[in-house]
Amino acid sequence: MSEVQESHSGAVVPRAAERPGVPECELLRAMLRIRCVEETLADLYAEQEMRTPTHFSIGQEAVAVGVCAALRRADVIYSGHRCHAHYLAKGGSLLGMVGELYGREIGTARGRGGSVHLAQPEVGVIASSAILGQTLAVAVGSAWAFAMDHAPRIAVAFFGDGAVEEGIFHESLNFAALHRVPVLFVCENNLYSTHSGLAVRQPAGRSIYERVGAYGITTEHVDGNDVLAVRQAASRAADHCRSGKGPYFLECATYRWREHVGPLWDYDRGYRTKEEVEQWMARCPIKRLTEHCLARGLCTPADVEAWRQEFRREVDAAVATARRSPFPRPEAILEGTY
Amino acid sequence: MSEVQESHSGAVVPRAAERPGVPECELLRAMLRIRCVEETLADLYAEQEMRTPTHFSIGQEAVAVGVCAALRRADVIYSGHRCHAHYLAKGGSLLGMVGELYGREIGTARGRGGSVHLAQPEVGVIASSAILGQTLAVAVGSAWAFAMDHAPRIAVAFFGDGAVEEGIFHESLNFAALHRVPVLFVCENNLYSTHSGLAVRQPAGRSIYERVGAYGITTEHVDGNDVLAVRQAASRAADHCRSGKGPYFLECATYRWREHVGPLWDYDRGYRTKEEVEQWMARCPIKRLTEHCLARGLCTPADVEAWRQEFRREVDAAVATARRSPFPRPEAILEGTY
Amino acid sequence: MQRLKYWQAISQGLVQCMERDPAVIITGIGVDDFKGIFGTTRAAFERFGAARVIDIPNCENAFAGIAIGAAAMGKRPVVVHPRNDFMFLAFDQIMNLAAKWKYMYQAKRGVPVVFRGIVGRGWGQGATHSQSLQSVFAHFPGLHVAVPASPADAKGLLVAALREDTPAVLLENRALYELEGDVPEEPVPIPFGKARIVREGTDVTIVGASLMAYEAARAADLLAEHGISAEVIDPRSLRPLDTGTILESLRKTGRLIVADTSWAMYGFSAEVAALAAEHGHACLKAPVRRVTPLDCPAPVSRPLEEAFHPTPMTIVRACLDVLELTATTSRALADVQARFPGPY
Amino acid sequence: MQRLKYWQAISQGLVQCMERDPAVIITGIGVDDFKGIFGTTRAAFERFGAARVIDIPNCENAFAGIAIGAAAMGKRPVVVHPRNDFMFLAFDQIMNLAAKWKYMYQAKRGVPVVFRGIVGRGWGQGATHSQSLQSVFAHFPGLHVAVPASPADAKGLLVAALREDTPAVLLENRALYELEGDVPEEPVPIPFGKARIVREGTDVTIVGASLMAYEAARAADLLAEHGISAEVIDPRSLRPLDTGTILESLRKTGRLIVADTSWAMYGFSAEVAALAAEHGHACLKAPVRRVTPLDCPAPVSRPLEEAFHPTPMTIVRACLDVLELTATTSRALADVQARFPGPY
Ligand SMILES: Cc1ncc(C[n+]2csc(CCOP(=O)(O)OP(=O)(O)O)c2C)c(N)n1
Ligand SMILES: Cc1ncc(C[n+]2csc(CCOP(=O)(O)OP(=O)(O)O)c2C)c(N)n1
Ligand SMILES: [Mg+2]
Ligand SMILES: [Mg+2]
Repeated sequence: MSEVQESHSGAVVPRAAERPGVPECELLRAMLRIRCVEETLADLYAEQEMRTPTHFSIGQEAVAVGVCAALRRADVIYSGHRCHAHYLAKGGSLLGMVGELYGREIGTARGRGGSVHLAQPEVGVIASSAILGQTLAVAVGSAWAFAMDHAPRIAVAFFGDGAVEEGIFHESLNFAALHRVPVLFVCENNLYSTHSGLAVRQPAGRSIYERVGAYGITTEHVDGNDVLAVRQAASRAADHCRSGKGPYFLECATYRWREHVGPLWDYDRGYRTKEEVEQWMARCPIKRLTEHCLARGLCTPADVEAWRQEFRREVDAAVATARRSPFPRPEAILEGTY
Repeated sequence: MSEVQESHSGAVVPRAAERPGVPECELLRAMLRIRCVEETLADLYAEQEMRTPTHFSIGQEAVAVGVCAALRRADVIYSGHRCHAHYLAKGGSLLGMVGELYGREIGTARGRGGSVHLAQPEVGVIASSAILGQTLAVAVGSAWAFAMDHAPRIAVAFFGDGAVEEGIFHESLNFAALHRVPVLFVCENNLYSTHSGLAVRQPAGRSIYERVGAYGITTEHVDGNDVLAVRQAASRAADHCRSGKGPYFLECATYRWREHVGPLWDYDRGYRTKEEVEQWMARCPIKRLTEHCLARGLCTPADVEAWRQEFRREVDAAVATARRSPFPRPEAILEGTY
Repeated sequence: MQRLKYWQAISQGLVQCMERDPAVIITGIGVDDFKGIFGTTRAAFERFGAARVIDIPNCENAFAGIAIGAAAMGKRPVVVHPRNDFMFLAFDQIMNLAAKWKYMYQAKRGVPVVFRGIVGRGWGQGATHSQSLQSVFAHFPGLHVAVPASPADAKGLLVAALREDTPAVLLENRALYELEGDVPEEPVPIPFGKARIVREGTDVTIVGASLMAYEAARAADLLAEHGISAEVIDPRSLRPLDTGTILESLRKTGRLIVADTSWAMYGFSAEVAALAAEHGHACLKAPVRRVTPLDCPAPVSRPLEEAFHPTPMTIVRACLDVLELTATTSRALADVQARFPGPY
Repeated sequence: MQRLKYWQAISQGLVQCMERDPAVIITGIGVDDFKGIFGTTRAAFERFGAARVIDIPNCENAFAGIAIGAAAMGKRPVVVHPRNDFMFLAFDQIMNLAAKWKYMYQAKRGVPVVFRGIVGRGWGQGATHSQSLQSVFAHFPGLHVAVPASPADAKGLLVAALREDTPAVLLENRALYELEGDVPEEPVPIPFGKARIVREGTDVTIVGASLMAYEAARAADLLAEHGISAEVIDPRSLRPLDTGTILESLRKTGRLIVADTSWAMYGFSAEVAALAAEHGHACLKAPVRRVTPLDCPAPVSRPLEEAFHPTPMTIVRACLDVLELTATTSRALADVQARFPGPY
């Protein structure tokens, strides 16, 4: 779809998520917006009003934005516990998300789901879930349905390097490859599962995408902090899936800046070094694209600053609205069970 | 161990299963014995006195015998629903097995477990189970325990091409490769899972062992109807595992002659052709080794016939003993729950 | 009304639902083979072919998720497990996602996957192939869970499940498969949460789930020969549970026996007994009795297997007990398994 | 006697068991990290290092099997699940293999794996991170299932589990972790199947499992202020269940409230109520009442979460109800979660 998408709050959602082939600035705006949203929420988190365990994507925005920029509105995405960026990049309502974190009726799941269960089917965010690997299979199932109906739609599963170890990963790959369903697997390899590095979780000397290739699935490895590369790869992938060639697997190298769950920094907790975090921060996907755009004169520093302020206003407004809006009524607690 | 192993029934168990490097005739005797046991039981099955769903290994004996010939008594094996051959090849008591199928107290699980739950820890048959893939992980766990204790023992998991699709297969491979545990995975690829061919279950153009290789596990593909080749490969594998080089994966091409569960032939039921069955019967592992031994003068046709009769007497005796022996007492039904 | 066997009723229900709703697909290990899940999927496969009756790899967990994902896009998958025991592997998707989907996302629509699981009663299926898992499924809000005990219910509950938006678990007992009964020709839904009064009576209420509804009716016949009038109630669905019908009967008879194929502890029989303790306390004239499998894994050996499963005679004895009667029954009943065709 | 917090008692129990039995190993996702499973595995890791406190990949199902296989070779693995909800993925291995192992193989020895699962009560953990699965585990013969509610029990039951040959599931409630209590210095096992009388009383029996044992004691305090004498029983283990202690109390008080953190339907509260209906019928003076979470998935939003979980006040109201009293309580109790340290 090509129109500008109104979110619940009435704010303008960057068009990057909606139009393949948008200019770089749109990608930059989309990443900036997600960063701004998450940093704001992370700051507010200490107030203990968002009572829902929250996994920030700060540092990993390029994957969500790059992939979703290659999708159509009718395509669907699934995510896991770290779902904010995916939800926003696909066009999920900001107020719906903020409201959800604040546990309000205005939340996208009316406050019942919390941070890890973001969904907004109207824009193709079908489900996120906090059980590792769970939605991998669900994405395959949706893609299978598209294939049965010969619909020109694809399903995307976002997941981490940790989910790869779950049995359901293998079962899902096997089924997707067997039935050649139009599913795009997007693995955000941020090197850690909670506080465990890859070395204590997966055999040495074998990359994830290589193992997946052995199923006969087309795979690609991409710098997950280079949004242009991600978008390009995702476009290839989407074309591949849409043209009936079966599943596609995209491994994106990226890095989580903050603690696994919660808003804090944790480089002093022993499982990774400050140097490592700083190295990856130097490779910030936003910084990188900003420099790219500035160097090419696609925008000015003032533009970027203005966008930042725009998004800051947007998120502040969403937070204010969420805080003002009512909690669910306890009497309605059973609603939606059946 | 080098002594001859007495079974419950007092019959001499072929030594093939116990000594690496035994002469071909011992391998032949071991296969003949298993064939003879299963064919006898299959004939008797129609009497409806063995009230336990039974999966015969007829046609697949070379894998069990070849692998177990490469093991030591202290090594342990795990199997699935099609476990008779593995159990016998590792030295499991014949009477214990026959008694189990007849549901008698003398059975190896005192009649509680049935055909799919054969076990005899004294000889290293730790467990068989009818849930696909279940014992794969258990074998990895036993091997892991050996590694922790620096014990020169290995664990073997026997399973079919169907179990490979289960998530636990992937999880088990990942763990085994990661911790380099001394486990030998033996996949008996008989082309079918129940009545479904590989083509409707796994991606085309990818063999199982190739996919496993992608985990960094040493793999080998072998003609599973050539017991000498199997034994050789298994010896290599056992050496590999025992010397701390980590897991080994052996895929054995073989074929099930009878129906999936039960004693009958089923080439007329539409899922495979009579020609296919006959082609594989022509590649009978016993016929093959018999010809090999006869051609080399390692034994005479009279020897083979005498062995057949010896085993026939042995199994007849076991059946007779089992039938004479008491059923479990209903009052003892709770025994062993805790 | 036509007469159909239990498996034929399921088969017919599937075909009719597929005719009326192109979104219905049948999936599972071996659904398309010559055995066709004990005959239940054979007609559908012959009629609709491989595009809608689909064999799958051995991947219980992922496939439950795949069915959920297809349902989220408008399909109505029936997922068949030839043994309900294999569903342990799919519990995460069934309990942690399907059951919670509508609530957790406050979705407009649930994910209408119908999970059929068969309880492998018969022929020493043993510990991992003959459990009855209804009590476990029914513990979780968000699911519909039914245990059809008659051909009509097997069809009617399936039809209902395939029209509603709630994920449903239907557990069928293999020992019922050859049972014959009247079945409506049309696909008439039988609503979840409505018990069936199998037989009216005044002296004692027997609530029997799954196969035990059938066995309870046989027990009631026997009791009738001794002048005892037992009311037999088949809950049909465990979630929702028709507590009204059970309590009404209890008010009439004042005595309660609960018979189930799943274990007593933390099981269906506990729930119904609890119902009596909570809401039937005033009218209970005698202690409640539970009739269930013994508290051990299912053994294989025939005499143990016979001792393990409850029978009409166990139900009869429990009834006599709460009626404080000692009548020795005149005849023994043939075991339900006597009908079971060997070798497998 | 030392005073320890619940998590400290577990930590100490683990270290002491590891000291005495070299076969004990601690395994699970993140057991060796700086958080050390809310502190419970940290001391063990510092003491015994990576050889015996072992981080694992994300593979719940296989790892349960791996632990079983190690146990079959003489190890005593403790498998920790930071949320018991992740254990759905391991149900097949736990229920279909570990629980049945000794019976199905008539093995000399069971497979002594100890599965620790933590119930994530607190801070909107939501539908898939705060369920209490005790009733499901306890349905299956062959397991030991306990829900320690005090620091002493958390240690003692763990010690018992690590000495017996039965696979055990220990479910710990996160909301109890900061609770302090007297704990024996030595690793003294507390046998499975022996309830704890938390407080003696004469008017009403409250059986409370897990966190609800603690909440029931708080409720009893409040009731005492109104001259009502409640006896509080903590079953400690659900399998085996100490029916004797419960029934004895019931004979004394004639009134029963069952409070649990798992759902009512087909749950622990059903089992205890059933017990009353079966064996306590003669002495029951009032209907039994169950106090449990509401029959929906756990919601996140605070007011809903507060409405979802039972509290001391819900227990108090249930007691007043069966005592046919309407006393309005003078003070409200602070929610157990008030102690919970945010942000997570
Ligand atoms: C089945 C299951 N096991 C364990 C967990 C606990 N857990 C939550 S997130 C996480 C780490 C996941 O790592 P990865 O998939 O790489 O995602 P990342 O957090 O790095 O984005 C773990 C172990 C879980 N939620 N579900
Ligand atoms: C988890 C699980 N799913 C399904 C089944 C049903 N089942 C029993 S054996 C079998 C086929 C297994 O095929 P394979 O592993 O190749 O072994 P084979 O029978 O060919 O020896 C199936 C699907 C099962 N026992 N367990
Ligand atoms: Mg990661
Ligand atoms: Mg096979």
